[in-house]
Amino acid sequence: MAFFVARRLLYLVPVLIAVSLLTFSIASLLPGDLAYTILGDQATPENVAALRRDMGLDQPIWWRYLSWLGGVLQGDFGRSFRTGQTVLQAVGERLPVSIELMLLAQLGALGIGVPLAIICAARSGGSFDRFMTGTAFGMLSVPTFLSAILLIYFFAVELRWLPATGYVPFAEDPAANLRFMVLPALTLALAEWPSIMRVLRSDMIATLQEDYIALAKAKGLKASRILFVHALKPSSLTLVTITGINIGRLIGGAVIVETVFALPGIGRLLIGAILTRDLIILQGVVLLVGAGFVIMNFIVDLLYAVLDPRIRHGHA
Amino acid sequence: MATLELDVAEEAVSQAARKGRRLGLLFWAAIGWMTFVFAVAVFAPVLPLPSPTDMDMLERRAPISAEHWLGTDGLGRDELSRLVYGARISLVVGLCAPIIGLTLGGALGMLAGYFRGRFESTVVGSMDVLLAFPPLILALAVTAYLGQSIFNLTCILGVLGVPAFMRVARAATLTLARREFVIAAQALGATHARILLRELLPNVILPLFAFFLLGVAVTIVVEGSLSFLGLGVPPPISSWGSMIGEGRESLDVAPRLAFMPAAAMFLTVLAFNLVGDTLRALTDPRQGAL
Amino acid sequence: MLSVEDVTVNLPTPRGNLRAVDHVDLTVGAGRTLGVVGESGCGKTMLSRAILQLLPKKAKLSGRVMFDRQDLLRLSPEKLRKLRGRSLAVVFQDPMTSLNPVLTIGTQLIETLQEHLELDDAAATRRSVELLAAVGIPAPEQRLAQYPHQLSGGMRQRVAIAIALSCEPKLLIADEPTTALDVTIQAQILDLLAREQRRRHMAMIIITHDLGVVAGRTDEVAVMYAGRVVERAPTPDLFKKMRMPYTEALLAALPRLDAAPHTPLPAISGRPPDPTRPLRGCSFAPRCRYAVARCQAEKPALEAAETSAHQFACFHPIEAHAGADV
Amino acid sequence: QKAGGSITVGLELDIPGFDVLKVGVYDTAALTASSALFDTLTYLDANGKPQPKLALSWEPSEDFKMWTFKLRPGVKFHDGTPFNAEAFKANFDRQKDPANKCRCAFYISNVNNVQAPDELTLVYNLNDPSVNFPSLVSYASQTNAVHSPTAWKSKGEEYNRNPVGTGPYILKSWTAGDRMILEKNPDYWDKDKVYFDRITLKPLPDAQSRFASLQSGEVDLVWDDEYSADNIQKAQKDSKLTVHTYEGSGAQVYAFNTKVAPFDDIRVRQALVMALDRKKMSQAITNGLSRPASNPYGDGSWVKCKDDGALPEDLEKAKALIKDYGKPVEFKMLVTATPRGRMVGQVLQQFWKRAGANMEIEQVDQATIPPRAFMRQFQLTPWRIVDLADPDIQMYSNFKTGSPVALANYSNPELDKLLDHARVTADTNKRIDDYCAISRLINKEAIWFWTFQNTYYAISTAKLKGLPKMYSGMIDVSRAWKE
Amino acid sequence: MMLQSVPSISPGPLLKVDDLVVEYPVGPKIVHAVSGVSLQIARGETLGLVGESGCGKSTLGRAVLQLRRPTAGRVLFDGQDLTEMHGEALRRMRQRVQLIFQDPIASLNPRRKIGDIVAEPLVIAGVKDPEKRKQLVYEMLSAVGLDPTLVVGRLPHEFSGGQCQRICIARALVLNPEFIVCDEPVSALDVSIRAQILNLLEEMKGRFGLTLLFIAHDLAVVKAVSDRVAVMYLGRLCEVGPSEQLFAKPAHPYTALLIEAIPVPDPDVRPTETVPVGEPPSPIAPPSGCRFRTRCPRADQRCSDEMPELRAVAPGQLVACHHPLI
Ligand SMILES: Nc1ncnc2c1ncn2[C@@H]1O[C@H](COP(=O)(O)OP(=O)(O)OP(=O)(O)O)[C@@H](O)[C@H]1O
Ligand SMILES: Nc1ncnc2c1ncn2[C@@H]1O[C@H](COP(=O)(O)OP(=O)(O)OP(=O)(O)O)[C@@H](O)[C@H]1O
Ligand SMILES: [Mg+2]
Ligand SMILES: [Mg+2]
Repeated sequence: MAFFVARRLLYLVPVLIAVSLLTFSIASLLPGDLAYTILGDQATPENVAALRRDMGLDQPIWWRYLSWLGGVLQGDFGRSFRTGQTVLQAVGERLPVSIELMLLAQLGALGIGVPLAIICAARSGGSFDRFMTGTAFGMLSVPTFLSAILLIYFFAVELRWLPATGYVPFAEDPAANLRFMVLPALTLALAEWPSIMRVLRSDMIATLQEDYIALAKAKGLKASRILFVHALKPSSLTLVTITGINIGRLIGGAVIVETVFALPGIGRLLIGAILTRDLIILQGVVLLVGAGFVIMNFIVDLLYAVLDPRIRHGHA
Repeated sequence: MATLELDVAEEAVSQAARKGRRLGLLFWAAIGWMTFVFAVAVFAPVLPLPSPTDMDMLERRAPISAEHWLGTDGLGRDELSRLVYGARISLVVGLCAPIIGLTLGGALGMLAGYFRGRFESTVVGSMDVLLAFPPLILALAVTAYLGQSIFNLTCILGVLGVPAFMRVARAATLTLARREFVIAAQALGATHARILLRELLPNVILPLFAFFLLGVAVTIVVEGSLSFLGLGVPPPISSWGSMIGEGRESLDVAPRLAFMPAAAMFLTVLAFNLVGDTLRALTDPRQGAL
Repeated sequence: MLSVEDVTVNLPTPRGNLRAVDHVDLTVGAGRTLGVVGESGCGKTMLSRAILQLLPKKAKLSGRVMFDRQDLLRLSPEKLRKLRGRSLAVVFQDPMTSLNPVLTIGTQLIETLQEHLELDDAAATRRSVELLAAVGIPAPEQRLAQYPHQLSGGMRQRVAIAIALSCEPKLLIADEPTTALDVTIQAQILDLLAREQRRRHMAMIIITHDLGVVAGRTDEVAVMYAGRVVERAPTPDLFKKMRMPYTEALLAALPRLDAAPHTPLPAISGRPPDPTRPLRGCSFAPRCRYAVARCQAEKPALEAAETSAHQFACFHPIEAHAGADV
Repeated sequence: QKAGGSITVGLELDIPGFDVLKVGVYDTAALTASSALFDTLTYLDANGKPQPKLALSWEPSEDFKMWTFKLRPGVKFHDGTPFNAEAFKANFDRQKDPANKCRCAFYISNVNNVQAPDELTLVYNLNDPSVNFPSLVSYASQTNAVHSPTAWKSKGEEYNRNPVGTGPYILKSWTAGDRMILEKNPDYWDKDKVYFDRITLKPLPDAQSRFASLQSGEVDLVWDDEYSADNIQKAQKDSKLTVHTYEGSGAQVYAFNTKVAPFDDIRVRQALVMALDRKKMSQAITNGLSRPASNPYGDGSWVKCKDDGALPEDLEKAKALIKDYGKPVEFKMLVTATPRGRMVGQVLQQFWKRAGANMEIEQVDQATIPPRAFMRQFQLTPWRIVDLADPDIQMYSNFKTGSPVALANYSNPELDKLLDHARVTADTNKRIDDYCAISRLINKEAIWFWTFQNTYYAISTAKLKGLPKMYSGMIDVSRAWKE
Repeated sequence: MMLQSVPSISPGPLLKVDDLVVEYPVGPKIVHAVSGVSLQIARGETLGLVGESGCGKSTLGRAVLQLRRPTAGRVLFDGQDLTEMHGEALRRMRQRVQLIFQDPIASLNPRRKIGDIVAEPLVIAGVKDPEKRKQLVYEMLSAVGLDPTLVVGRLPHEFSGGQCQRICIARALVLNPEFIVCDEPVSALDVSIRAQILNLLEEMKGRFGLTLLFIAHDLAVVKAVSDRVAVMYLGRLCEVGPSEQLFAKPAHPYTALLIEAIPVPDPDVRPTETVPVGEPPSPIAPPSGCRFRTRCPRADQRCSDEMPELRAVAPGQLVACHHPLI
């Protein structure tokens, strides 16, 4: 196990370097010169040149990358030129929001998708199955920017059950925090459960045809135990994979949902950094989010091993 | 061996009979809808439709009328015409981007799953990089740098889909490459290329195809989201996704502007999947064997 | 104990209706062993699943399966569930796939015990260890925490048998319990089953195509062909006085240890009819060397031979001793 | 009037910070915060007249090139630092210092220096006469808000997000991207006129959900603009909501790059301007809420022209001009990648298509427009003339030859002369003449064109009272109350 | 070694395996699947290879064909060392040696038509002319008893196990190879299909003068087809000898055990309950010395200290045992 973890950690390094290199080069290629952005109306050629020199923008890109990387290795991710916040501060403030949103959204998506998938698989081809297939694709066709506003109109404006926008940190008031998070998480969950449902359903159908399920029935076990204990676990590898990818993506923020619900998450930080060409923030966030993704991948691999002892014991 | 011949002949007949019977009403409805959408999209320029970009600025969000069958949108353009022209974009993007993912990701995944070793690590690693990299930045960088066009958009969405297709293809190849028929081909002295193309591809394509169908739906929606963020198709071209985005602005006044393109998308995506599922069932040997 | 009366299994398939089991009647008494033999695909497994009510969802089953004076077909699902595993146990064809790969041996054993016998954890664990020891698995305590893939094929098959025996069933159906195993392990497993049967007076159905196993381990044999039972007899009678040409052909096709190498085997030519398009006449007729016009046109019914225990379905039965010189 | 309670304000943007050296310019969101955190020398009353705030009185010199302010005694910053002329001068010098390269320096280019002859006297020395100077310093912008010098020195990098002023509210807490909580300053010099105990400012970037938040009662006031015309009109009909409007000066404008084809030809530029039907356009994008503009000053400005030289709306003429030009007219226009940016772009495109010109929309994010404009990498770009009390600063920089913001790349000695003259003239009427001449010249040359005048909107619950006029679009809730 | 004493039908062995070792890495551990096996097969001869499940029979067969590269040892085919061959040379050599897989259905690509599958070796061998290919494929399919016109256009799943096996054989034979490894071609099939296939192989042997390595764990089957039989246990050869002789007088205790455990298809011969012989040891940590010693009734200290070498005990019969039965 230690071997496994160590190898994974080693793997993290090249991936993160590649991610940061990619970000750095892409960000440097983005049109819109930072010096012009900062100087604005003051952007005379001399001022621009002077500022570029001060900020080191006149250095070759590889040099800038290396000096940035050097800072990162010493734990200094840099500061935003705009807000003066350090990257760690900025990410530290927003990461809990994104993580909470991601967790709740996944819980919601799994909470809707998994039971439905199990029921559909148990009655595949039946009318319920067909109906849910239709519903799933219906849901898939509603973009989050639309479902978000519909949910707001319905639950916040009409029913007044839940707040429309905003956020309260969990530490401050857990109940209020949850009230604020319900709608955004639901929006994401609604967009995600269809694929979870489809994937798990088809894996479950395959599993339910296995001999060991027939044996479980022959043993006289209850249907619920057969479905949830005997069938779900061996069917969930793909599910775990896509959930892992989704989670990885959501750590990087859900820009649209965060914007519509005004959540101070990583997504808005990231898009804000892109729009203002705040490269230091952009770089730092991408690196940290990338690390998050790789760690998520790592957890997914561990989960594989938990779910399937054959993987755990090294049988291919 | 007389009986054998008899059996075989009989089976051939039953097979033909089977195809006709299996496809239900739903399948034909789905085929009908798909044909309709495709035809309308292809022949849009010759259909008697008003221009999708001509505005009647004083007639915004006009209700359904003889002149505008589905009313007008927020800028007074004919909604029906925009839906029809939007179908062209959504179909092109929704089909081409997953095709890019399918071919690129499929090829990489197959090669990685077949050759294993360092090549596999490299492919998986670079896909992880792509996944770990925020897609929005890629989209922004490409549109900002190469300009906004349907081609670029399709490429971005295609590239973003590559890792997922790669995973699916690799997973399938990994199990298939151990199967006896692949070893049998090796035993016959087949080259790697031949094994990949003749033995593995026909088998890997199935799960990939299933994934592709889901990908079509996701891509059409993601295109909408990118349009919403200003990274989608350049205006005044319409796509279903961008129309939903525009319709969102008048949700209060004319909700149909958001819901009609969503419904078109839903029906199309559903039709694709129904047809895909049915075709898959028909060509799946295991189902046929029962 | 068990009587199968006029059981028919129809499977709707894309190619048409597939009659996997065709009007089968069987009985097994307590303490007795019935062997079922027949060509691959003739419906042996389907028959066993029909008895257990474990057919594929779309399958249509008719007839009566009387077990302990209850008709299993008409039992409520809940009652059936209580019966399965408790009084009616099964060992499936393939030991490699019939254990859940992601659950430990212990879990799979204990859950059955707890489901039916309402034992507490400690008691169930104790009983599981006993069971594993009884089927001859060394170090049973450690095995409980292991997963199926950590055991060899023979051990897996024995675990499956342990599960089947765990609640001391009245009837055990073993579907090709040893096909995948080599002869030494096969012998061990069959010995084990025989011991258990003797100890508890359990009824047993062994499905196999190894006629050696049938000869040594069963009291009675049913020969199936294309979904039908074509001959039923006490084991010695079948080998000595078979009446059905198919049985004869089956026995003749067996390679003999005492024959010289390179002796050609009298194989049955052709193959069984497509189960989706049953023949009008005897289903073996196209391959039968005795077949006449009547065989093509009319289906022979199962008739008693000299004793009521020996039945066969053929218009031209082989006269006693015709092919039996084993 | 009820003291106490709190207000939650939904703003469009996330405030980056308050340190002028960092943020350069305060946006609409920052202005709402800064009007509560900071004080300015003066404020404008309901009639637009400057009234004392930190300054008790003021006096111009003869030539309006020197203004002397007497400061309010006994005022302290939130951190206890006393407010005095020295502190004010420190603020000014910090912005003016060339070493700091502050973007804000642009807005004080007319001020040569500030002197603090004594504790409570402040002297502004201007380069050019300014008659309206006390009005210009009323607006709580980056240049006028007074920060505590000790705070910015001691906090360094952190000052940006920990601003300290003399204003009626003190920054209590601020979560980036989320809430900024301001609490009433108990030591405020004018605390009797400050009612809310607490102000919460939230960035709500999405217009639809921002309005929904107001409807659902989570916020009491939201920033808005005419592009959410549906919401504004809905609110106008809703007795539970009040729509606050201010018709400001300035306009939404567009600049042609006259150095590149096809805009190097005046016929093309004129044709495009004449092809516009602003009324229809207003109808199409804002349900008619937008007020057409024919000059850069607007109804809210004191510059009122009998003849601003606006080109007539004449599609036929436009077609003729384009035909006359001979070559096909094809160009790209920069458009912000927002729903409203796309909407305006498409409408303009439609007008020009009718005139026979082919415009392609180039969507870029907001941050790309200024650098591209300054580098002149565009053919046609949107711009804005913001609402300032005096047109000089913007007109001069927008049209004077050689200014970085003279986006049209257009040089005309006569225009330069007029701009210079208007700048140094003290007499308002003469200046009006100059500005009208400038307007006529620009309109005739069609180097820039204007579509709509600036109108500012805020929507609040009907209970909210005492909201001052939104001069320059600034929503100041620091002296409002709820009934 | 003592190979000179093995009788061969034609001068010079066609295949000579020298001290072959094959290992599979499993995680950090190593499975010793084949450990030092030497044997040779003469032209036109059939060597039967038996042994319990998992003892390395398939691995040996595959290593001979270089489908699994051996860890050590040499495989001389017609004088050429296959282990030294790579790339193009190996591909060309593969046209002369073929493999019939253990599981016929799995070894056919479920998505390719039978015609393409059988023509595949021809395409690979560079037979460009489609007409020629078609002709060869048709001939071969007829030779294995399938009607080419009805078969070529269909997919494998439309065929029964026996038919698939024949298709595999057709594929293996279409290039007229000199040597075929048949890996348990019949163990999963029922008696009648088994007989068909065994007959077919015999017939092919007569027609084409094939040399066969015939792997199985059914001893009766092995005896029916082989000239000589080799017995494997846990990766090592324990006995080699002419089949009649070996079955009549096994020299190795394991061979004896195997033969004893064969169920006899005769109801009069009731199986004796054998003493439990214990679990086969794991190939990951094989016992020292003689690998069979853990289950051998005759084992003593020497067996665990010293690895027995193959030595002749009778003409043509070699055994690796310190205490042979003869
Ligand atoms: N799920 C199913 N759907 C449709 N047909 C099936 C299904 N399972 C089995 N069959 C068919 O039913 C028939 C009987 O199958 P069954 O499994 O009972 O044969 P068997 O006698 O057990 O064969 P074997 O010896 O190979 O195990 C076969 O023709 C088979 O193809
Ligand atoms: N790819 C592999 N990776 C790891 N171990 C393997 C692999 N293939 C086979 N083995 C192991 O090698 C040993 C020999 O396997 P092999 O398949 O050669 O046995 P066999 O004699 O053919 O058995 P069977 O009669 O069941 O076919 C077994 O212990 C098996 O578990
Ligand atoms: Mg079976
Ligand atoms: Mg094998």
